[in-house]
Amino acid sequence: MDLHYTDEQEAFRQEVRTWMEANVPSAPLPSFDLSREGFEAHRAWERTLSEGQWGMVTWPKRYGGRGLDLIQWLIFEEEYYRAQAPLRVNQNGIFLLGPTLMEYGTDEQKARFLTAMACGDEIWAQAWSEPQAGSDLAAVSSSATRDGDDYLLKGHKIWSSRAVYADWAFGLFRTDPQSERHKGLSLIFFPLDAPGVRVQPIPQIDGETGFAEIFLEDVRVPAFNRLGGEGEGWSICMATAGFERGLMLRSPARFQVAARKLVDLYKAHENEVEPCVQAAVLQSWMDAEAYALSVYATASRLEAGERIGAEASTNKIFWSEMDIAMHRSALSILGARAELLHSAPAAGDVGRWLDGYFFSLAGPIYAGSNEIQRNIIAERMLSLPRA
Amino acid sequence: MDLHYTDEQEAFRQEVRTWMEANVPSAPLPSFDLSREGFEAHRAWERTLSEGQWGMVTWPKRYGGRGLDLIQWLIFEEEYYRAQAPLRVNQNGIFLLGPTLMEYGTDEQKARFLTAMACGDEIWAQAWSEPQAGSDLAAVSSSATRDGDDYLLKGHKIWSSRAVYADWAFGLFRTDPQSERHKGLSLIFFPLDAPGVRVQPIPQIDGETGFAEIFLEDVRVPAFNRLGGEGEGWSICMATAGFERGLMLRSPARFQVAARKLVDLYKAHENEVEPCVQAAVLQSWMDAEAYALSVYATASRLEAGERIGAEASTNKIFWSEMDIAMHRSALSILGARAELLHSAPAAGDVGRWLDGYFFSLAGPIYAGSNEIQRNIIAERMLSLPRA
Amino acid sequence: MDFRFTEEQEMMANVLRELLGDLCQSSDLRRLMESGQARDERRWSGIVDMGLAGALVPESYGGLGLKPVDFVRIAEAAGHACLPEPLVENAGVALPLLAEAAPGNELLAAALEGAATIAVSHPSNAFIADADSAGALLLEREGELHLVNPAQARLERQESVDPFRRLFTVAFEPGSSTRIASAADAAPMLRAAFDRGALFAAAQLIGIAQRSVDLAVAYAGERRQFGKPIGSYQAVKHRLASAQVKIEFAKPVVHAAAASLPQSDLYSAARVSHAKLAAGQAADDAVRAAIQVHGAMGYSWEVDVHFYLKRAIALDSWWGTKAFHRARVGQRVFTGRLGPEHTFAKESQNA
Amino acid sequence: MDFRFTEEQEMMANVLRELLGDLCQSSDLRRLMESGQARDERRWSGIVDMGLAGALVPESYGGLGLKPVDFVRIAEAAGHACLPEPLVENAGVALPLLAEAAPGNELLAAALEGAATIAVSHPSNAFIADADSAGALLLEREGELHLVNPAQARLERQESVDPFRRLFTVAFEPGSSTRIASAADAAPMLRAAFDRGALFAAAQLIGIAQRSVDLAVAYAGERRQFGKPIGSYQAVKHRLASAQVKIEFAKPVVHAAAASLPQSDLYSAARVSHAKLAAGQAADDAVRAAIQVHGAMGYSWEVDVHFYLKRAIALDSWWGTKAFHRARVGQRVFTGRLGPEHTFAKESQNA
Repeated sequence: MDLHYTDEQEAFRQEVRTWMEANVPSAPLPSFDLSREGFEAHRAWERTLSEGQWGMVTWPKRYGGRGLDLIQWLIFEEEYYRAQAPLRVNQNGIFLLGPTLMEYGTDEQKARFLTAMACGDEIWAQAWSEPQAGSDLAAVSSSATRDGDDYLLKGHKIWSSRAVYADWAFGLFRTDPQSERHKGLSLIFFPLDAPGVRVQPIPQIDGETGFAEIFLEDVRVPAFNRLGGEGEGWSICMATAGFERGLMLRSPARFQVAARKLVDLYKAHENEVEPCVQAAVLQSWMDAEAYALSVYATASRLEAGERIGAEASTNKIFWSEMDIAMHRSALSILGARAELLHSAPAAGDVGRWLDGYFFSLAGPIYAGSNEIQRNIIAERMLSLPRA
Repeated sequence: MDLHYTDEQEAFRQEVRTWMEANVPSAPLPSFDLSREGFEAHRAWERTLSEGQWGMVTWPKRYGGRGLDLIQWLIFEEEYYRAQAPLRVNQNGIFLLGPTLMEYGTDEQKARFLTAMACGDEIWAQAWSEPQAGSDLAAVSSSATRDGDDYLLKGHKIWSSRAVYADWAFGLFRTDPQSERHKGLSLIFFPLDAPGVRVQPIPQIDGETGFAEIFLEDVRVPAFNRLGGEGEGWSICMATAGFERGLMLRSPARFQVAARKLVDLYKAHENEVEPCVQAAVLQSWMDAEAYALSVYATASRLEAGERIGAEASTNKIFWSEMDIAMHRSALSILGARAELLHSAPAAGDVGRWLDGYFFSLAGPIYAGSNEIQRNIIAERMLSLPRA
Repeated sequence: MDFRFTEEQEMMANVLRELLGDLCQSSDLRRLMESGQARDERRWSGIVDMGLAGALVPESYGGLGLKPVDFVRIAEAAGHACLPEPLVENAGVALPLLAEAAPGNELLAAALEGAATIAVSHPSNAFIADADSAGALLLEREGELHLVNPAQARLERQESVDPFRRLFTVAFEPGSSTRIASAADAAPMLRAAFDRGALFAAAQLIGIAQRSVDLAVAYAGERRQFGKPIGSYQAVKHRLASAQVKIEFAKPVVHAAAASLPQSDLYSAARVSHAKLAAGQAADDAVRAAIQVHGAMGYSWEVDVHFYLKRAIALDSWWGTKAFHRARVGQRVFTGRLGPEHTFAKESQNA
Repeated sequence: MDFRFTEEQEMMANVLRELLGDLCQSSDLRRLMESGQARDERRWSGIVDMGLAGALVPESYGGLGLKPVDFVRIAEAAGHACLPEPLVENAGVALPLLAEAAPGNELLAAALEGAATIAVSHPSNAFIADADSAGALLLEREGELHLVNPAQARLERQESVDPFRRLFTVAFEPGSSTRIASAADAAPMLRAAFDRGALFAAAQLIGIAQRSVDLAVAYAGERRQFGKPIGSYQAVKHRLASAQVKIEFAKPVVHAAAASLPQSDLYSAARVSHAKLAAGQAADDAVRAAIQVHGAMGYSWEVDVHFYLKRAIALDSWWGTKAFHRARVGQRVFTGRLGPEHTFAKESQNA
């Protein structure tokens, strides 16, 4: 066990820091979920990143990456969050689909999709859920019917993040109409501007529209857009879910920066709040550190050739519950001002804690509800009997 | 809504207080679960109570009671705990079986059992559980085979409180050998010194032996000992469980006195403990008050002719979790001394908090586990679908 | 000793519940929100027609002369319906305060008729609610109580996350023409107003909590996953059962606080604080459980749960933060007498 | 940067686990308890034969010269087995302290051979453990460090709820013949000893937590109610899964604390405190979950869960109460530098 960065790693950190300091926009970009303008501003940032070769540092150079390891990725993320750089509008592409494509795609598919993904030319939405298939993803009923070299896609997807403005989406479709549950599914990509696609934004709790419904009516896509073999969609999708919940969806730096901000907020109001709040603030800091240490341990094992296991589920539970606790602490510090929108004249330093709280409440729901994750831990990690 | 005691109720309180001050033993009695001596000392206390007509104030006078209402019972309990009077060794009899007998027994049964129960001549154990029937009580397999005017009892009961030294026990037996689950069961009494009964104490977590196993081998009892009709055991038992969890098993005064002691402990160590402990102590006091208020509300409804419903389950969850929290707060105040037995020379004011903590941990388990209670609340109170 | 509501008390709350069941449905809320208006006149006049504006004003001044314990279930019903109109603040806090400070003021008569509402500011609240639509403002300044025409005050809107809460900061010129009570006279009135405010906020939080559980139960019975309604899974059942337990043990505290409010001593004040804390905790648990049970739907604008989430956040620090109320409970616990014989005691009995 | 244990580290812990799997079973624990003896000689010599008594003593003084990170999994294994013998206190805290303060003392050699154990008192602990069976006592008095023959000290037994913990208060006459380090010399040694004590207590708590979950999982797979193993019910599954999550996120903290211990600055000390808090919380959750899952059996003497419950209670305030450790984390948080780039930082780098 060696918990020191190598000189090379320290140099890499400096390199990232220098670049970020020079390139991160000084003012926050407008939300990518509220307007085309905000979306395109984030796309421009993705292009800037890509020009600096920072689009996805773990990817091979031929796809716009740097071929770096996971420890370097963590260092990159730390500097990224430290610099308060913009949220990644292409998160679905680079963190979810990208790694899966790398593992299951043909060379032609990789060439076609990865580079455009890395450089921000094509921004991806995910299209997992359907109205009757949420936590129970195997209940998807959208179909892909083979027609020569093409598929015709038909169905109704929901809770598709980024779908309002994105270019492409990937989702599960039933390629075998006789099949049930997780059999007969395939993972297929489709352009969101293809004929037959209709995207309907879903206003969420805070009035923003990060999610959308997608209605597909005989949308024609080439069979080339299928990732992996026909009927292999479920197992590929499970691998993707592993990445999502596992390592890349929520990098520890995000929470460590939030914990630092929480400590600052606490210090500013220390004399107004109940003594108990201090313990909660310290717990948030400890939890963010514990999550970081755990991810470093996982990354070390993965670098040594092991595969990610139930960490995917334990991580999901831990960060989602930590995120809620952190925001609740912040709201309790804000007291009577907690209910104010940050645009209110008297809002003072309420910042984005309330928005963040709402978003944190979705954490135990998306990317596989925490109930499902606890089932997975109980059954796969602890080997308790299935129901 | 009138939250004032009447003059009559105030006078009654004074009467109880005066009697308790004159009669409660000045030194605590030895545990009734650890020795015959302690058990008999508690029996003597029951007789003293009974001589003062305080055995069970809600019972009719002809059975040794005073025919008082539930509000008066609550007042009695408040004064009883205020006086730190001994635990009731006959709790199984007076609080569980007694009310059930009153409702389902024949006049002859009432005459035979209630008076002896009220005066402490016959102390009762319960014999609900079996090794394969804990939370799943309908799985009992002990049998009662009719033989003329008698039953022959056979089987194995477990977790019978008081059974080591008690005189009588009541339990569920399968009177119809073909029956399954909750059908074909009858509630039958048997003397613990009858031929064929073997009682085996179960050492518990704190080394005490409040529970026992009971092995029954062709134990002959008259059919007179069956409460209610043959096969009606389950519904009668459910009524008993309602009383147990509902109102009488844990009277609020017990927790209000514990909360007061916790506040005293906190005050004595205020300067040594973390500030957060204060909030926990206040929460314990509030919870004990909330429980008392809730029981007064229930008692008022019952006096007005309503029947106890799901309060039985909500009460069980609330007091059992409050009891754990209260003891955890006490242990956190005691700090490094929390692990000491009260006999240790350096124990100081550790008192019985650790014993109480262990006992509190059994709270979510006995009298129907809290998991079962939550199922009941969800299904019967909220009408959520059964599994 | 009888810890039950009277038939009249239950009936009045039932009538209001029925009215709101008709006129305060999800679509009504959404229509009002989109209109940007402060209140739905049809709904509000229904409420006024019940005489509720003057519920707590003495009969001698033209009110119904009810007590807090008569109004507490009405406030619960307002919470349950997520009522946008200022029934609770106006009738529960402001009007009895005005009646006490200036019983002969003509505004009181107008307010009793529903022709105007009164908005009230209090040192414990950072903002004043519904000031823009009020006929008059009851404002505290250096302990004195002033009655101010909104046109003579400068109101600045402070947007709350709750789309139906209209919060403002207010600036005005206090003077002898606005003053209706000296600091000495106003102090006990403001104390009583605060306890009414906190109590009825607690009652609303009970309503919010129960509605959240109700919504979640309804959804959990319909929504199917893995071939079964999600309400048949223990994880869902137990979370909602736990939320209901919290509600069941907050309710009697709120009701006891209402009954003992006229006692106006430390013991009754601590009971109000206990009620606010317990109801706030119950509401917080319930709304979060409801969001989780609704899954992604709970995070959507389409489902009503977020209205309750936001109202619960808003009321959490309204009429006293948790820190304030916990401190008041602490004062009662550390200076008062404890134990089962003091559950319903007055402070003076124990002095 | 490589956050993994080496093969040697894993191997040594595995050897100990296997030894304890043979010699520290439930029946062994119960036999020892009934005998009233301090230790099982066969088990203890097996541990000594592994060279573990001198694990943390420098090779130049006859020890194995291991680092805390090499010993941390050994302490976990001791917790997992509920080991009665003082492996962790003796090898993890006392011997390295003695070697530092008095490397030439003949007792050190005897202790390395397993012929004697050393018991250690520290201002942070109210009691001294295993003093009656120790060959010598390392005692702090007014900052100085003394080495005392147990025969020359007055020991008073303080019975712990943990049947395998032998606690004492100790009185002795300090003098030049007993003193082995001045207050100035002893201070850094005692600081380091405290952090080792707290770290290895945390490691034991991890072992206790995991064993509690293991016992509950095994029982839940066998015990049937309502026709199904209770482990198939979500209520049981989710409670155990939650306990396991706590363990998974306490472990890396304990391991990082072990790796950074030699740094001996505020940052590494705060990591030790974090480790103790997180492992204590994990153990508390796990033992309570295990008791609940075992139902009434969990409350019986027959099932082993109560051993773990009691050990967890005992270690909770051993080598620092939660209040102490939380305060130390607070010191680091409120005076140190925060943020993702400081996860593995030294205090000096940030000065």
